[in-house]
This record gives sequence, structure tokens and C-alpha cells, in this order.
Amino acid sequence: MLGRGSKLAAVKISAIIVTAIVVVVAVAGVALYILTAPAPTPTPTPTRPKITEIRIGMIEPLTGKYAVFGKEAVDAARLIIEIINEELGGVKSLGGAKLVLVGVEDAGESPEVTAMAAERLIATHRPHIIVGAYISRLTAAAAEVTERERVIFAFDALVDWLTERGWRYVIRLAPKASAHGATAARFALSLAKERGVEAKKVVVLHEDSVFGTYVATGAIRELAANRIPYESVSYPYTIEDFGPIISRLREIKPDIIISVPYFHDGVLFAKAYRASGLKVKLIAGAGGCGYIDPGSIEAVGEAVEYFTNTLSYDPSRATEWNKKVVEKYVSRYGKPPSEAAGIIFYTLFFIYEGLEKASEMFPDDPLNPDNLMKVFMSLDLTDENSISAQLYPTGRIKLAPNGDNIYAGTAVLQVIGGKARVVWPKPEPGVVPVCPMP
Amino acid sequence: MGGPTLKASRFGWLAPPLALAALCGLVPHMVGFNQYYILVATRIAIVASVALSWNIIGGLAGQLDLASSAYLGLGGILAAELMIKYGVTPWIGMLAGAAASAGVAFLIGYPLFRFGIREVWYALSTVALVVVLHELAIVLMGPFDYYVPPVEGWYYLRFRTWENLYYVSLVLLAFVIVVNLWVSRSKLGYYLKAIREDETAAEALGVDVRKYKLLALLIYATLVGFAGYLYVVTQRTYSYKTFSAPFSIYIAVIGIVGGLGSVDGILLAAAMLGMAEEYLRATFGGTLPGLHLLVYGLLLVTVGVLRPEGLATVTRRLLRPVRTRFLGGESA
Amino acid sequence: MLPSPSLIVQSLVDGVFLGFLFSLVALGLSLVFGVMGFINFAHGDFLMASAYLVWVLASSLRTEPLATAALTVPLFFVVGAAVYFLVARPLLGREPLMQIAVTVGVGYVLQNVALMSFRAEPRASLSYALNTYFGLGPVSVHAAKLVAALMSFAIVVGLDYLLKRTWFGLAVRATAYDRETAMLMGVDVNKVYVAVFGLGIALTALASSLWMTFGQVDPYLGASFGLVSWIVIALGGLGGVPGILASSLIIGVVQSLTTNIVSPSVKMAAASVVFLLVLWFRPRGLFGKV
Amino acid sequence: MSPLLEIKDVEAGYGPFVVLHGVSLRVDRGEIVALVGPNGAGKTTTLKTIVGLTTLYRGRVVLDGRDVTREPPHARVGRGLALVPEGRGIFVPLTVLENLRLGAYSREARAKMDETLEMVFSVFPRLKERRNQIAGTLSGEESQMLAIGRALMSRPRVLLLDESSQGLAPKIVEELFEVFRRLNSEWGVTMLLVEQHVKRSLELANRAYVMESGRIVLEGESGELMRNEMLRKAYLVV
Amino acid sequence: MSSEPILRVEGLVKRFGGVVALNGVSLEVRRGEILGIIGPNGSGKTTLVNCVTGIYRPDFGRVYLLGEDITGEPPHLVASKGVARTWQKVRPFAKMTVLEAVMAGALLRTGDVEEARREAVNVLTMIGFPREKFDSPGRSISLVEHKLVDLARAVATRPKLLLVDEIVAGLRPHEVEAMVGVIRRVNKELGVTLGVIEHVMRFIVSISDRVVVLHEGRLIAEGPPSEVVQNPLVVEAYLGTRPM
Repeated sequence: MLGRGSKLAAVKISAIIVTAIVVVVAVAGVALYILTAPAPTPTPTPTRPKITEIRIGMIEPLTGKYAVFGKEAVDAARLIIEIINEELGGVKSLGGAKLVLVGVEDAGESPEVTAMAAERLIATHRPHIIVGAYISRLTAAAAEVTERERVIFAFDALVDWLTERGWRYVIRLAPKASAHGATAARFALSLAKERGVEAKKVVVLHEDSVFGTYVATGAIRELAANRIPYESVSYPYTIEDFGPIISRLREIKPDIIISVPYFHDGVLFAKAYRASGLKVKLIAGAGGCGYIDPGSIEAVGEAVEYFTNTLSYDPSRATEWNKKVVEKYVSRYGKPPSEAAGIIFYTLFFIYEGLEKASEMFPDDPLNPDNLMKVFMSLDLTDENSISAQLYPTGRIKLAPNGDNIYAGTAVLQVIGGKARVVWPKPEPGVVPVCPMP
Repeated sequence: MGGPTLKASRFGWLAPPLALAALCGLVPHMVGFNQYYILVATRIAIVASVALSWNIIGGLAGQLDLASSAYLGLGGILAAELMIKYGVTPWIGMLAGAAASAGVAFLIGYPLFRFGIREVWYALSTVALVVVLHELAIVLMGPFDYYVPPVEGWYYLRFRTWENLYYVSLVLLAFVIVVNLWVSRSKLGYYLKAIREDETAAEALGVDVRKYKLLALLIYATLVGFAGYLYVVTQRTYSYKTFSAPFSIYIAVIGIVGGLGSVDGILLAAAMLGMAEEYLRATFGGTLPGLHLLVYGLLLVTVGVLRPEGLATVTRRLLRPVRTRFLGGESA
Repeated sequence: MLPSPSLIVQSLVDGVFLGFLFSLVALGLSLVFGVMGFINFAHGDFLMASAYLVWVLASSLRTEPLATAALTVPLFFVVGAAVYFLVARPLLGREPLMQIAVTVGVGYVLQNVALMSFRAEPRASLSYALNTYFGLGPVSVHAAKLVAALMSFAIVVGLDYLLKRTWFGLAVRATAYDRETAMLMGVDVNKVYVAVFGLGIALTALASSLWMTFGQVDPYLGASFGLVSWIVIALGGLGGVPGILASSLIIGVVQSLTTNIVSPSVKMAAASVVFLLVLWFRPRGLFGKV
Repeated sequence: MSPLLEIKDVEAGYGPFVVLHGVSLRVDRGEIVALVGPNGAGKTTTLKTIVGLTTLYRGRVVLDGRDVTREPPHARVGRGLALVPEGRGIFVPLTVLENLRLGAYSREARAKMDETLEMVFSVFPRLKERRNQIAGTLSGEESQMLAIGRALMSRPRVLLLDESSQGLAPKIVEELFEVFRRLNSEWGVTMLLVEQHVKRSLELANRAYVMESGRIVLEGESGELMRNEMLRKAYLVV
Repeated sequence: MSSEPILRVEGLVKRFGGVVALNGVSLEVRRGEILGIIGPNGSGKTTLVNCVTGIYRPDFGRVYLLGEDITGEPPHLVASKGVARTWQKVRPFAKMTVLEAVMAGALLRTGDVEEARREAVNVLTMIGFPREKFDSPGRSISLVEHKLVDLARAVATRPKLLLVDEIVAGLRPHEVEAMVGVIRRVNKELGVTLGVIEHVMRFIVSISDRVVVLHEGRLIAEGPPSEVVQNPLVVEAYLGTRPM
């Protein structure tokens, strides 16, 4: 028992020493880092190397509540990249360089996970362009990383403010959320007017996430501009029981409901509405998903009959390439493409068309992100000169400086006979929009 | 404790922590400044700090606290908001966050301990705290994500690349380890361990059980609240979802899997679980949705059922040769 | 703006319906906790798993979701017994925190197996016969919910009878009070544990059949049911079926009222606040014995 | 004739604590055997070992020629062992009748339950009066009656009684011992009883064992033991 | 020496439901003595300890420590005022080492861990706890060692009065012998006043200065050990010859 006291004094001293050393090591690490760290900017590509591949990365939600969308987007991307590489022979102006899907990262269902996925995707594969991440809040998180690393990020997410944050390396072709809301309102009012249906009171029923709120704002703006009395009812998209909302609606007695669902709440609302015996003239959905996508129709069945919804993609647009792509998609995956796939269709073709032009404008460094952004900004695509425009609902793509498509717009589809049919802006051949709902 | 080897061991026990510190300090160099790996390491360091803070209430005092995300969120969100709205440097914001967390901990802890609430009911109360804050935050902040604006520099404690924050997190981790060692070797630590073992017997030895449990809760909440801003920065966003019951459970799981009260075990568990989770997510997340969480769940079940004493015993076994060389015997 | 009286009445009715369903789920959990002292944080996830099974069966066989109970309930009894042997038994008598951690792990496994098998889309298989509303004064009543509530009530009362009037119930109650003395009576305590655990899980299967007549399932359905069940136990105290029923109704009504009058976002917070207040001021629950 | 109950060279305890160090004893058919000794001597542990509630490290428990060492407690109860535990072990939230029914839980006893119940009520009429009362509301002596009555419900061949007179008023203890006598003579119940009322239990018993520190230190006919100096020593002073 | 007894208990009554565990017990523990408190099972000895140390609040009656009324004070305050106890059923600190457990007791009188460690080592050494087991965790030691640790834990709080509850129950004869020595040393060397609750009379007689006998919640005898043992009331209480 050689003096416990002395041993303990030693422990005390040692504790101080350990602390000191940890701090010293940390400081030394910082110093070493400052001395040896590589220059933070990625090395610019030197004179005209042979470009054989263009690395595309994807970050999509593959787990969690949103996995259904992410998976479809990835499926679509694989198809389009295959078409570009095989049918179109790669990027011809870059000597037939192929698009390579170097990595597909799971965005999960939370921004932290998405940001992590973006860090990993970039650190591991150094992609030239990243596509993702469908859910707006996840997209924003990934964009924080892509901006820092100067990787171009092509959104397939819709919330307005994604392009309002001053990011420099982002593009978005799809119509933003408020455009969905506005289109839905415009469509509902014009159809009601056309059919002589009274629209004295409109309820804007929306889930209360950022997305739903933006879509609703678009619809409300449109209603206010037309001086239509409206009431806004919100709920969380995690809602499990629409009973109380139905009671509210029973009290308000609206003629038209503009409904902004996410996905599963849409399924739930459609069922609750049918079960309630409530009668309104039209339920016009607005927003990316719900009601008219194959998943919803499958999940809800008859209850969703005659509901309409806006869509960032028009699967029945009668252009050559649209028909072709839809056909290929259906034959490969056994179901028609929904919105998540559609956005990927035109986004990837847009990127492809930009790449074709890049070697023309910047022969020395076509893949430099700054150069590439300039190329994208310079494109003005129409049905006549572009594949991507043929796949786009409005048939025209030109980017504003913030990365948004100036000519963005949506289609409106209605479920008729258990099938989603396009009724706006131009009904499919042989389709007549149904209003009021029977 | 045998006498003969004591002399050799006077400073010998410093070797493993020193090696560890050196290893940690050099991580950015070892991974070639790959931002992804540095971020993973940073997050592991922060999670380990939180888990070791939890160790004071959960490991030493034996109270099944599942509210770490409540304190982390409070501290982080307060510091971030102060910075965004008033330009207050996070260095002050983190202190404010720590104080706010401690305040909330007192409000919840005082009545709980006063009414002698323990075990599953204490655990559920802390879950309830997280749920209440989560939903309160939806009402107050809306269902939005908030981003720390892209400001950079030491004033904002936010950088373009992750190395600096990694070192800050390491210093925080070192501080939490020192607090752990200090607490477990102080009167407070002995009293907390006695409370964990047997509250009634501890009381008969003159331990004011309520007071010391509250003290442990306050230390834990203060440390976690302080770490909040770093957490928010590495997560990039904060929102009502920052108050997350699963995250709180994750922290407790690290504490349990690592071994209650054991600093080395918890460090090891935080590192292993953190890396395993990220590896599984990155490797399988894209092909098989949910697989990483599934494996993580299975791991939890297996460790819990087969090795309920925690990883501490594994570390002990691994480190035994080192320990006997430098320490001259098993130490507690 | 004050909520209209009809909304309040509607909320009360919906809350009561919901409460009956809660009581069915909470009763199983309270039996497991009360009889064997095992803390199960995966209870709700079994409900979720079973709800998926209901969906698969009901949509592939095109039957009423309720009818699937004939298959799911016995199956989940067996599942419960298996989980008891694999997970619960090794942890009996261990630190509560370890039980919590392991059952959280079980919950993760269930959630993610569901996610991998069915993806995240919610699935629903509405009842064909019951999916109608009928008016009752100012209140509209969803037939499926009414049936679910009535059946839950009937089953809970039936279980009360089982516990009070049968040899099995006697053995369960004896074991819950004093395991060792129950053994001295010749009760095979291990058998009782298996039966109780199996019964607890089987009840979640039953509840899921009822839920699926009007609700839908996604991999995360279990979390809210699990927490609610624990809160109900805290309020109701242990051992008493009437206590469970009463506190389930209270929580159902509290959730329904907050949903309709404040916001659906805060319904769990409201339940949690009730829980904390009860814990502080009536630590033995609102209805006596623990 | 082989003894009805026999334990041989038993070493047992609770987890790491060994309490019994090689205890052997036997109870013959129809006998009343007393087990006495100071607190902590291992009497309760001995009874618990017989029914299988302790950790057994060594030794055997034989009931009517059959080795039951490996059988779980509930199976031993089914074979005719019944223990009235120290502190009575009443199921407080259950009614008196439910407690009694639990006593007849094993299959054989269940068949004869109604008949046995009448017999138990004849011994303890108070229980009949209170049969629908919650057991927690009984007085100390009524609880003790219930505990014994409940044990009888299983129609035991060997009744093990642990400190049954504890906390009862002397007059009640007197009555209780009278009941024991009756059970033995009229019902033919074999008994092993642990008692602190040493003298009284020795008067009742045919034979007795004296335990100290986990061992049997004395055994013999009760009358002999009464006169034995060792017994006084064990209890009182040198 | 003041004439004020260390502990004075007046008319303590404690009921549990219908059972009266203490029925008006009054007694004194005098400075420096070893008071034996004996009685058969269920006579209320442990309840008495619990009422004095604040674990139970008595229904009636007062408890005075050096003249100060401490009735109903919480256990930790009673302990810090100088009343320590041991437990009839051991309450081991399973994951703490022996030394740590005793230090937890010693820390009542000091905030300095090193001082507490020295104190713990002293106490353990004094009661003869085997030194090589100082660092063994509580779960790995034997019953008699547990009893010693329990005693050491209590002694380390430097009590004025130490209540020892059935410390030799379950011990073997030679262990009991050793315990007699330990208790005596605590009394003599540390000057701690002791109340020793015991069922085994032999043990009590060999160490007590004075003995009180409890039976059915009442005090039935008091006096020097040799007298008390001969008291017919006591003999009857123990051996139960006939109803009183």
C-alpha cells in the first residue's frame, strides 16, 4: 500500500496533463492542417483533356416516407441516361462522352441525412451534376453542400424559396409550388364558369408543411385576384384521421375545394370525403402528388373518381419524344410515369442538351460549373429544337437567372373511370372534364 | 491494487489517452481532408460528447433520461436564433443555450425528483418533455427548416470546410471527458453512484438524493445545451424535428451499449455505432431502403440480449494488455 | 374564435371512439408490464406490423379487414410467444433501460422490415360495408369507427371477465401480484408469461384489424399507439380494466379536442402534458392502485 | 418404509450467497416435524429449497421415493407439497375465495375443489363469512387462516409452515396450534413447521431439528430436545 | 459527560394497516454504551430503527437526538445529524467497489475525496476487512463481507449513534465471534454509541452493556443482559411456553 495519496496526486496531475495535451494536439492539428491542407477550390480542368464521361449523381429519398418518389425518380434517371448514351450516342459534341450515374445516395427523410449523403456523394465521386432531392426540405439541405463544393444541382423539388436563396449553381425546370396552386385555382374557376357552376365559396385545404403552404399561397393569390370568397383550412400531413376536418367542411359548406395534399393525407382525405357523404362541385387538387398518380388511384380506388390535380408533367402530351419516353417507361417498369419520373425526364434531357452546347461555348473547359451554368442560362428550348421541351407541359424552357424556368406551368389531370386523364391546358383527345362532380 | 507496480504506473496510464488524442487530432490528415469523412468524425465527436454528458445522469446516477434532444435542441436553436436575429456570436449563444437548457431541466427535474418518480416513469416523463417541445416548436416555429446562414469564420463558428469545427468538437469532447472524470472522482460522483445502486441505502448514508439527482441532471443539461449549436451546424438545419425522441433514445443506447458509467466504453460505442450507421446507410441505403436501420435495430437487440453489461467489458478485455503493462492491474 | 358547440360534441364522440380503441391496445401492454414487469417500447410497432398483414390479406382476398382477424390474431399470439422467448425472457429482471433499448431495437427492426417490404406509401383497405357516415343530431358518426369502438369495448369487457372469472385469469392476477407465491400455488409462471405476452401482442393484431376498417398503415404507425398506451397505463394505474378504460377515454377525448380546436400537431403534446401533471400530482394514477 | 419427504446433503442459497451447508432431514408419513433455530439459521431457506425456490448447488430432494430435485416449483406443488410462506404471501388484491381457489390450482386439486372448500370452511368458519371480501382487508389472524386454508386447498401430503404464528396474539396462536393438531390427526396431513414459539412447537411435534448457521446441529424426539441444554444455549445464553 | 442521552424515544406508535408494529415504545440510548435491542421476529425492532432514522414517520411519539426533536426528518438529514444504521437485509452497492462504497459513507463529513478514501481505508482496516478485497465490486463478495461493508459504510459517516440491525443473522459461529470483536472496537476505539438490534441472544449478551426487550411492539424488559435473559417474560416471549 505504497501511499494511495501519492498515487492520487499523480492522477490529479495527470488529468491536467491530459487536458493540456489534448488541447496541444488539437492546436497542433489545426496548425498542421493550415500548413498542409490542400487548396480549397477544386483544381480547374487544364487544357482540353479528353472527356469520356460526365458524372451524374443523384440524391433521392430511398428510405422513409418519401421513398416511393425517390425510387421512381431513380428508375426514370436510369432509363433516360440509357436513352442518351445508347440511342443518342452520348454527348456527341464531347466526342460521344457518356453520362454515368456514378452514385445514388439515399436522402432519407431528414435534412441532416440528406446533407450527409451530399457530402459523401461529392467526396466519393466528384460528380459534375447532381439531381435531387424531390422533397424540398431535403433538397435545401443538399444544396447547402453542393453550393460549397460548386457542383451544379438540378432540383426536382418544387418549393418556391429553393431558388430564392441566392444560390449560384442550381437549376429547376419543374413548375414551383405556387404555380401549382395558381394553376389549380385558375383551372377550377374557369371550368366552373364554363359549366355555369356556382363558386360562391372556396376552401383551400392544405397540409401545413412548407410545400403545402406555398401551394396554398399560390391558390389564395389567384382566388383573391378573382374576388372569390375563400377559407383556408390546414392540417399536418401526418394526419391520421380526417373526421374533424370533414366536420369543419360540413360547417363551411364550400362549393369548390382546392386541396393541397402531400401524398398519404390525400389518400386519406379522398376516402374520408367519400365516406362522409359530403357534396361539393369540384375537388381540385394542387401540388406535386396525390389523387391522380397511379399509386394514389391504386390506394384509394373509386373514392378518388373525378378529383383533379395539377402535375409538373403531362404524360399525354402528344409530342414525338414524349410518346416515345412514356412508352419505354411503361414497357420497362410496367406502369405509367408519374410526376417524380416526369420531372427527371425533362431535367436530364435539358442537361444533355446543355452539355451538347457546352463544348461549343467553352471548348477549353466545358465542364467547369461556372461555364456550364452560363450554358444552361443561354438555352431557349421549344418543341421544335429540343427533346426536353417536348417532354415539358408548356413546351418551352428558358431559365431565369435564379435557375427557375420562366415558362413553367403545369398540367391538370382528372380521374375519370379510374384513370388519370389530362384536362388542362388541353384535354386529351376524347376526354371531357367532369364538373360538377356527380 | 498491488503495490509493486504502482511506481511504473504513475504516468503510465496516460499512454492510451495520449495515443487516442493524437489519433483523433490527426484524423483529417489520415482521411486526406475528405470533407465527408471529417464531417462523419465531427458528428461522432459531438454525439460522443452528448452521450458522455448523458452518462452523468444516466450512467452515474442511473436515471433513464431520454430527453437529450430536448436540451440539445433548446441550446442549439437558441444559439442559432440569437446569431441569426441579433448577430450574437455563438460563443455567447452557446452559453445562453446551456443556461436555457439548465433552466428547463430544473423545471422538469425538480417536480419529478420531488415526487420520487423513477425508472420507466422517469423515462416516459423525459420522452413527454421531448414530445411537448417538439409539438410546441411546430406551433411556434411552424413546420419549417431553418438554416444557419452561410456566414463563415470563428465569430460565427461556422466554416467552409469541416476541419475547424472538427477540432472545436474535439475540444468539447475532451472537456466533457474531463468533466466526466472529475465528477466520477468527486464527492458528487460517489454519491451519484450510491444513488444508482440503492436510493434508500444512500439516503441513510446522508445523501440528499433529490438534490444530487437534480445536480446531475443540471450538469448534463448544461453540457448538452452548450453542445447544441455545434450539433445544429453539423446538421445544417434546425426545426421542430430537432426535438426528436429517436435521437434521445439513440444517445441512451450509446450509453447503455458502451456500459453505464464507463467513459472508454461510451467513446467506443459512439464511434462504432456512428461509423456503422453511416456505413450501412451509405452502402445499403440506396439499394435496400431501411436496411441500415434494420441492421442497427438487430445489433441493438443482440447486444442487449447477449451482452447486457455493455461494450465496456469488451474494451476492458481489449485494453487489458495495455492496462496491465502501464497500470499494473485491473482498475475500476 | 370560439369553437362551435357542434364541433365540441363531434370531438367528444370521436374522442370516445378513439379511446375505446386505445384501451384495447393499452390493455395488452399493461398486462405485459403489470404481470412480468417487462417494459415494451415496441408494442405499437406490432400493431403496425399486423396492420400490414391485414392490408395484404384484405386486399388480396378482397375481404373485410375485420375478417382477417381470424388469421392475424392467432398468428400474432404465436409471434408474441416467439418474441417472448427470444427477447423478453433474457431481459426479465434486468435494468429497465436495457429493456427499453432492446425493445426500441425490435421496433426499428419491425419498422424497417415493413419499409423494405411495403415502402413508405400508406396502405389502406377500407371496410366495404362499414365505410359510411350517418347523422346523429349535430354529430356525424362514421360507422366503421362506431363498430371499432363497440368491438373494442366488448373485447375489453370480455378480457376483464377472463381475468376475473377463469382459472387462467386467476393465475395471471396471482402472478402479477407475487410471482413466487403464485409458483407455490402450482402456477406455471413461465406459461403464464408466454400466454400474457402472446395475448398482449394478439390484442394489437385485433386492434389493427379494427383500425384498418377506417385508418391506414405506414411503417411509422406504431409510435403514437405505443406512447399513448404508456400514458394510459400511467393514468390508469396497473391492474384495473376499468382504470384502463377510463383513462383511454380521457386521452382519446383530450387528443380529439386538441386536434379539432387547437391543431392536430399538438395532440401528443396535450396527452403528454396530461401525463406529466398526473405523474406529479397523482403518482399512483388517476384511478388508484399501481 | 421410506420417508414421505427427505432432503439429502443439500447445499443451497440465493445466487452467490450459499446459505445451507449440507442439510439433511426427513419427514415420515403422518408426522409433525419442527425445525427450530435462531434467525438467519437457514430454516426458511430449507423450506424454500424443498419447494424449489432457491438455487441448489448440491444434494437431492425426494418426495415419496421420487426424486423431484430437477422439477420446477409448480410441478412439486402438483405432487403434494404445499408451503405457507413466511409473511403469509396473501394475494392482497384478490378476494378470499379467489385466494382459496388459487390454492386448488393444480389439476388434481381442482377436481375436488368444492369438497375441499367445505372442509376448509369447517376448520376456518371466519373465512366463509368473508369469502367475498378483498384479502387486503383481513386482520392479521384472518390472513394467517387464509394462508393455511389456501395451502390446504391443494390437498397437500406435506404441509410446510414457515413462522405461521408470527405477529399473532397468544390466544390466537393457541387456536392455531389446535388447528395444526386437528389437521394432523383428522386429516392426516404431514407437517414440517418452522416456528419461533419453540416450546409450543416442540410440544406439538413428534420430532425436531435444530438449525444454526446453515447446518443441522441437533435432532431428535421433541421431548428429549426440550430437556436438551444445547437448545437453551442456541436460543438464550451460555 | 452530559446526562442527556444520545437518543430518546417517547411513546412511538407505528401502524401498518391493521397491524400495530410499534405500540408506545419509549427508550433511551446513553452516551457511549452498547444497547442491545432484542425480541422475537415481528416484535417491531426494525420498525423502531426505521422510525428513528426517518424511513418511516411514526404515527405518534417523538424522537430526540441529543435533545433535538428529529421526528419525521428525512433520512439524509437524520444521517447528517449523526444517526447511522446498517440493514437487516443487505443492500449491497453491487457495481461499486468495497472501498468506493465506504467512501460514499465517509463523504458525509468531508468534501475531499482523498480524505474520504483515507477514512474509508482506516475504517475498513479497523473492522478487519481483508485488504486484498478493497477493490472488489460489491457483487462479488460474500455475505459476511457484505455485512462488514455495510457496517463500515455506516461507521464512515462518523455517527454519534449507530443502529446495527441483525448483523449476525445468517453468519457462521466463528464469523459471529469476529463480529463481536468488530462491534466492540467500533464502540471503544471510535467512541460510537451503538444500538444493536438482534435476534440471537447469545451475541447480544456478549456485547451489550444494557438490553431492552421488545415484544409485539412493546417494551417488556430492560436491564443488564444477564438479568434480562433470566426474566421469565423474556424467556416466554422467546420460547413461547404459554400465553402471557
